[in-house]
Amino acid sequence: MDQQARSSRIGLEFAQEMKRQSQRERFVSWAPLAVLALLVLLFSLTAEGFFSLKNLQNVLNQVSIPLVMSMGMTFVILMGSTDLSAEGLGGFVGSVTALMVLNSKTTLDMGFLAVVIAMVASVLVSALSGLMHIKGKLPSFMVSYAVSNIMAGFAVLAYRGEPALIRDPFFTVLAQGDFLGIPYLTFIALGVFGVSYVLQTRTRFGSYVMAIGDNEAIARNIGINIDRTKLKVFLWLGVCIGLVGFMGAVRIGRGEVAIGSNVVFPAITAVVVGGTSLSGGKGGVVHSLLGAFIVTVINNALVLLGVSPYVQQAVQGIIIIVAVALSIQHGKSLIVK
Amino acid sequence: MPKNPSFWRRITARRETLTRYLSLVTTVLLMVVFGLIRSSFLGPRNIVNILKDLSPVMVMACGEAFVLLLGSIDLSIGAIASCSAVLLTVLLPVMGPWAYAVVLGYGVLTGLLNGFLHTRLGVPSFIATLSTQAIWQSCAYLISGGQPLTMLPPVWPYVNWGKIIFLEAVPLLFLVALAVLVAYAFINRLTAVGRVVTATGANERAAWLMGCNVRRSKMLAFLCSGLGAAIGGILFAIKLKSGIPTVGTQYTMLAIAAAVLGGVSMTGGKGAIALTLLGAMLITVIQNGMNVIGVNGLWQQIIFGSLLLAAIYLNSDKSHKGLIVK
Amino acid sequence: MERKRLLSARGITKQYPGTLALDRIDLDIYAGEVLGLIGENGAGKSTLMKILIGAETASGGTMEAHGQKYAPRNPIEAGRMGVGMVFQEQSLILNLTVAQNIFIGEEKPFVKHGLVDRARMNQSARKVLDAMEMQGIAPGARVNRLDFASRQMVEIAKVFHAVSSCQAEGTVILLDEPTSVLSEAEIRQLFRHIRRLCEGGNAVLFVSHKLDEVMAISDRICVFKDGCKAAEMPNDNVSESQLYQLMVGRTASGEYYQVQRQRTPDAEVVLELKSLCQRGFFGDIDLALHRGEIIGICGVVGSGKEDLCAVVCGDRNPTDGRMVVRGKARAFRGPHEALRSGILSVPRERRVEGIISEMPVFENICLSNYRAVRRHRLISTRMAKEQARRFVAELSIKVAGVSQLLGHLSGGNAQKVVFARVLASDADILLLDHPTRGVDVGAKAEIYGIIRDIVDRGKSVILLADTLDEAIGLSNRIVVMKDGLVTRVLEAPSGHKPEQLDIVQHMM
Amino acid sequence: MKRMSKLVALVLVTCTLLSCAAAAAQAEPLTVAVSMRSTASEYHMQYVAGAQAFVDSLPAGTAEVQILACEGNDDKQINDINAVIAAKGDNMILFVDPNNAPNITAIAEACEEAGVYWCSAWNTPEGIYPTSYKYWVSHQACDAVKQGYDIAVTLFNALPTPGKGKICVMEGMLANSANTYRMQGLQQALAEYPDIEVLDDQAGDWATAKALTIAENWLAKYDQIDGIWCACDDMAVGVVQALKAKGLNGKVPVTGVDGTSAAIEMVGTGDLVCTIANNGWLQGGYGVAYAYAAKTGKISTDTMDLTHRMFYTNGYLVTKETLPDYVKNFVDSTPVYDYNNLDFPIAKAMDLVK
Repeated sequence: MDQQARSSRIGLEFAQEMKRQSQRERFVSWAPLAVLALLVLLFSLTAEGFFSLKNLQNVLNQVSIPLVMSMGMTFVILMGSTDLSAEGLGGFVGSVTALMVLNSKTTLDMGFLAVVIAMVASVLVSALSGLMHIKGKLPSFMVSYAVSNIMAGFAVLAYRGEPALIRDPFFTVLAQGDFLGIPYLTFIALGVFGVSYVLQTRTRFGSYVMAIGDNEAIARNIGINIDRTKLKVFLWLGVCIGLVGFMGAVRIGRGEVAIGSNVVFPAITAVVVGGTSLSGGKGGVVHSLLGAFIVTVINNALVLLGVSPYVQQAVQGIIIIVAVALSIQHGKSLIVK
Repeated sequence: MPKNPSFWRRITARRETLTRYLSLVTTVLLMVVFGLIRSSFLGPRNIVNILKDLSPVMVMACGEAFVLLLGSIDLSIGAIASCSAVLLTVLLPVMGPWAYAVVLGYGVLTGLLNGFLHTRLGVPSFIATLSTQAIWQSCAYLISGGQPLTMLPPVWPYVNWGKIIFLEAVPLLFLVALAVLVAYAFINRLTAVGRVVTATGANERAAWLMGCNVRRSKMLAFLCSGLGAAIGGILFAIKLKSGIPTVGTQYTMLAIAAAVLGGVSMTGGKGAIALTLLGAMLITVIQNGMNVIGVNGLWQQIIFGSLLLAAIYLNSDKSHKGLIVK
Repeated sequence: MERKRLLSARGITKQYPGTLALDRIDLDIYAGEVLGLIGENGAGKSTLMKILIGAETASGGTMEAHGQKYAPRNPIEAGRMGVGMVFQEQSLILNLTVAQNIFIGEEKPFVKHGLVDRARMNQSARKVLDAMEMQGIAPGARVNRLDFASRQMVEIAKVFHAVSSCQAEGTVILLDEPTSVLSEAEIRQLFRHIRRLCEGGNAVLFVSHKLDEVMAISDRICVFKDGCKAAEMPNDNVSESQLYQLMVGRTASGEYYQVQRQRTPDAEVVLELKSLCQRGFFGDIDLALHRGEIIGICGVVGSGKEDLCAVVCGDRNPTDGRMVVRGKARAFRGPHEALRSGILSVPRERRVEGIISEMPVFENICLSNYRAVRRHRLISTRMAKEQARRFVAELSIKVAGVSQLLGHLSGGNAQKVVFARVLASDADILLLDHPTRGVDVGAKAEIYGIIRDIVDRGKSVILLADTLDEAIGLSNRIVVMKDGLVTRVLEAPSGHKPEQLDIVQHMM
Repeated sequence: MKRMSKLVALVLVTCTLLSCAAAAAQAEPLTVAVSMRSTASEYHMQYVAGAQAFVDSLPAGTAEVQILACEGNDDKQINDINAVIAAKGDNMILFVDPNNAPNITAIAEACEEAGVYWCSAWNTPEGIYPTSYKYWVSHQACDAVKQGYDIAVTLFNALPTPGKGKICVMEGMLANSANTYRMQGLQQALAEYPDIEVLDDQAGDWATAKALTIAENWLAKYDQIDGIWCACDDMAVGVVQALKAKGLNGKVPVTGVDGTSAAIEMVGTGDLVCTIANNGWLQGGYGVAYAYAAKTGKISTDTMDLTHRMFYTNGYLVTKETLPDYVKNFVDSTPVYDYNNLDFPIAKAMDLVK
């Protein structure tokens, strides 16, 4: 019957449409890799010295801090929040770590214990700002901005204008030594990535974060303790910020508040460029790894290309807009904030 | 427990009004405290200071408030303000007063660009404006040749209006900023596109299906934000008599904070542009007051952050239990 | 053989303000059976499901599960008693794997040293899936990589697992319209799973609009009508037409729908759809809407009527065909352009799509048309409030004041505010998508009056009615859709209303 | 009501907090305000130490120092100064290192209006000079152009082949006056040394971490870098750190400016070829001393000569050779000056650009 034929045609089309949609989703989730590959290709052709072992080591070195930061940020963004506290908190951790290890300013020499203390402080502060966001129902963006200010203040107060130089040979080696040409710090960063990957894929916590970001209401129905999961996210963020502060301090060999500046927005950019949606529930740490590399490669190549420092930012901005615009879904009634 | 629903409705309604004016209460209380510690805080000279300091951040904040009402965010306003300040400084000697028009035009353009990237290309506003921020910052460097520019005496006549003070307490700069605030509040309250901005923030799907022109309203919001930032930049330039390519950088976050303290919800759909005045006032009063009473410079950032946190806490809307806050 | 009773309900009643949604329902579900539940929209099926799963509480009656008192307060408690439900909207976390989804919230057994043993979890998931003959689905696959049918299967597996792990002695699974996104082959597969499930001593409550499916799978069939159980019978020798007879609900008097006010449409065609088509949703729709006419579109969920509505109001784009509005071909970039051509919809999901709860009543009313309340091109709050007061009086909306937030109003009053907005909009082609959903009886009658008023003003209406009865009572013409196609067009003049049976046959 | 009580509690806490912080301000000694970029900067804190040293030289209780840090925000610098003026009226003096030269205009106007005697350091826009104002007592600077030139020449001579080689240039923050002038000095030196080739020129924004990243990129890109001209010590720390990772520290000469403790130390180890200590103690101390002298009527802006109103102070070029002397005078002991001798800090008069 004609009617029957037509209606089964529509059924078929429906199936095709659904298939196409999931194909599109699959394509979009690979887009960051394509973007990275494209950038590497482009820069290899244009930037002298970009495609070399030396520069590969260099990129691996430079990616370490953005990578660690974006690992912490990924979980926050997966839940649909944003956190800016690393700006001040990272500086604080770096500053006090430098003051507590063997250094030029104080008589303390606590070695590794200093790192632990600073990390604990970082986790506590992050948990506190997380609690204010979760329990107090305050927007994380604003809370973390205020916390960032406070911690930057404490950082400056700690060393009163004269940053401490790190003298501990262990940390000096940590900052400058390498294994197979890859700096130790990069291994730490990759370790953090590994832990994040395990957290995301191998623990309940990871599944719950995804569930909350996907749909908080469903998550609540399943019986997930939302507040506790969110708090854990901030604890992990605190660990990452602590590491960023510590790594920043040993990299530059001293503890100053500026360690925290310019780590937050690049990390958020990395996470988003990697394909994690700012409204939560989509993406993950592997995406952020790609994102961190994209951001670092752009930075690195622009310097190698000798692009005037005046326009570097602009070029970077344009590349990022294009990359993001390519890798998101479009639709007439799609809601994007 | 009274079961009467209208009773609860009344309570909620009252709480809403209370929340709405809480930043006013906080500001007034803070002013009293500062005034008690040092009476010159409330002297006409310092009132002029506060009003003058308040002006640029208020203009930027009320533009930002438009975007926040949508539930989006505009991170480019600081760079736009910087670029406008530079542009004005460069153009005043060449074009005279027409420079103002060019800078305002530039502000509109920046807003439209943000709106285009967000609504047409579908880039989330956070990333879109973070990127345009980088672009405009670069432009500011390029235009100024990388140097802070000073307005030289020949162009002072064009900018000296910034020094006019009425009744010994009300600077003209503030009146200009207030005019912008009032205009923005009017656009939001009294025009269709403006109302749709709020409606879109509250429930975009519904606004879309109601036949509201959602895209146009989003464009308007970003346009207002860009224009506000440009006016903010003009005010900076006039206040400082210079065009410094980094002058606005730190005001992005302060403007967002001011808008939020004025009661605009970051998830959109709630808040009044006019109350941004209170938010900006609160921030300025904290910063100014700490210097007036002589808080140690090393402690200022800490105290500023703490007071900001407290203010956000007080101003937050906790009326909904199941509220999802991002 | 004495069959084991897994779940029984006695005298379940649900009273909503103004409506009796369920009236003393008795229901027994036995181990090993599929109980089919059919009934029109609004017959009370979903309300009963919600009560069984604990999403809502009954106003009266008692329930027992496995011989114990059963009064779940939420789906989690229901799960512990061996009752699970697959909701119509999928509740899988797309970014997680099949295994993670199946065991979400229940990972404890797999956790070793704080880590989830994925291999073991996948194995267990494999077992769960195998038990349901879902060999084609890999437990390690990310859900967003699966097609919709597989997702539906996973959802069923997840619910089954969750419930059976708590209550090994037979579980009850509620399936609410599980086939709406599935293809025919997938439906057959689903049915095999259901059968296997039941052979293991479980029971399935199967709710669907598609009569043939219910008849194909069920052991017993329960017919609901107007909140009552109209019949309950074993599924042997039942004919479709018999069921239609039973389903067809109370025919309300013509007065209820104010049939006497039904007017003859004018000759002028205001909206014409010419072989309109949206790939995968509907095709070849030809329709002419006249001035002053009400066209009711009938069809089950998934028949394409909602999608047609979305295309006409500009929410979505057609892939083919033309829309001609008052003689001019139009394509809309969005509802705002449709509105400019005079087309406006009253959406189905009122809270999410129809109102802005955080805005006061008067603002909601003027949102679709600010021109009416502008003076010197600026909105006058005074005029807006006046307009609102006018509508509040005219439509007898119960509000504390026009400045009250719309979110605080009851369903019926909120819907009336939506109608006030539509009336204020000056649109003359209205798409009413379930305009009386979630509205009590009194308000319903008033809304019917409003719809008649609208038509009297020379406007035209396309109606997706809540019940068949409503469609028949209100419409001048009835278009029946099935699987994306128009299967029948019936005239429904005030004197000669068509029989519900006629329509149902073409729907299912 | 719960909210209100919370509010009240909060305000009370705030009150105590603020009044504690401001307790010292209750008596009314002369306020010696020092306005600079950041409390996080070692060099800027030297101003404060210098000003404190001056205050200590006065009878106890006469004056107290108030720090105004603008954290790189130009508008805030003006706002802060205005706030203090509003609070203290003319019972204050001011020493300003403007975040950017143009800020001077607004500060000058505010002080002139309020009758506050003040001095400035480093930056002033062309054509805006103390001589046109009554209350702007003096302007001093280390000659930033000369600094840029001096470190450049030292660097060029320290290259493996003196006067010949390929260098990289690490600028400070773009659009910042100090950076612009130091770059001018570098250009002058480059003009005199035609065999020096500039491989690359990047902006490190005065920040250690950013300089580190840029230097790493350079080291990856270029096989041979003979030296790195670096516009400040903080960035030099980053550059040296990058060199260390490649084992090149001490082999590739690096310069710095400011004389931070880190830089002094690195000059000692040979990682840094030179830095210029600006001597913030001298600048801050005498900046305040000039304003105080004018305020107390010891000097008058009507009668002061041009040399006293605009002058260069001596920076201290710290190289391996001069290091022991510098350590003796500035590190092992905080320099104390005779603030009555206002001629002491003047190295030479500034040339006015007409």
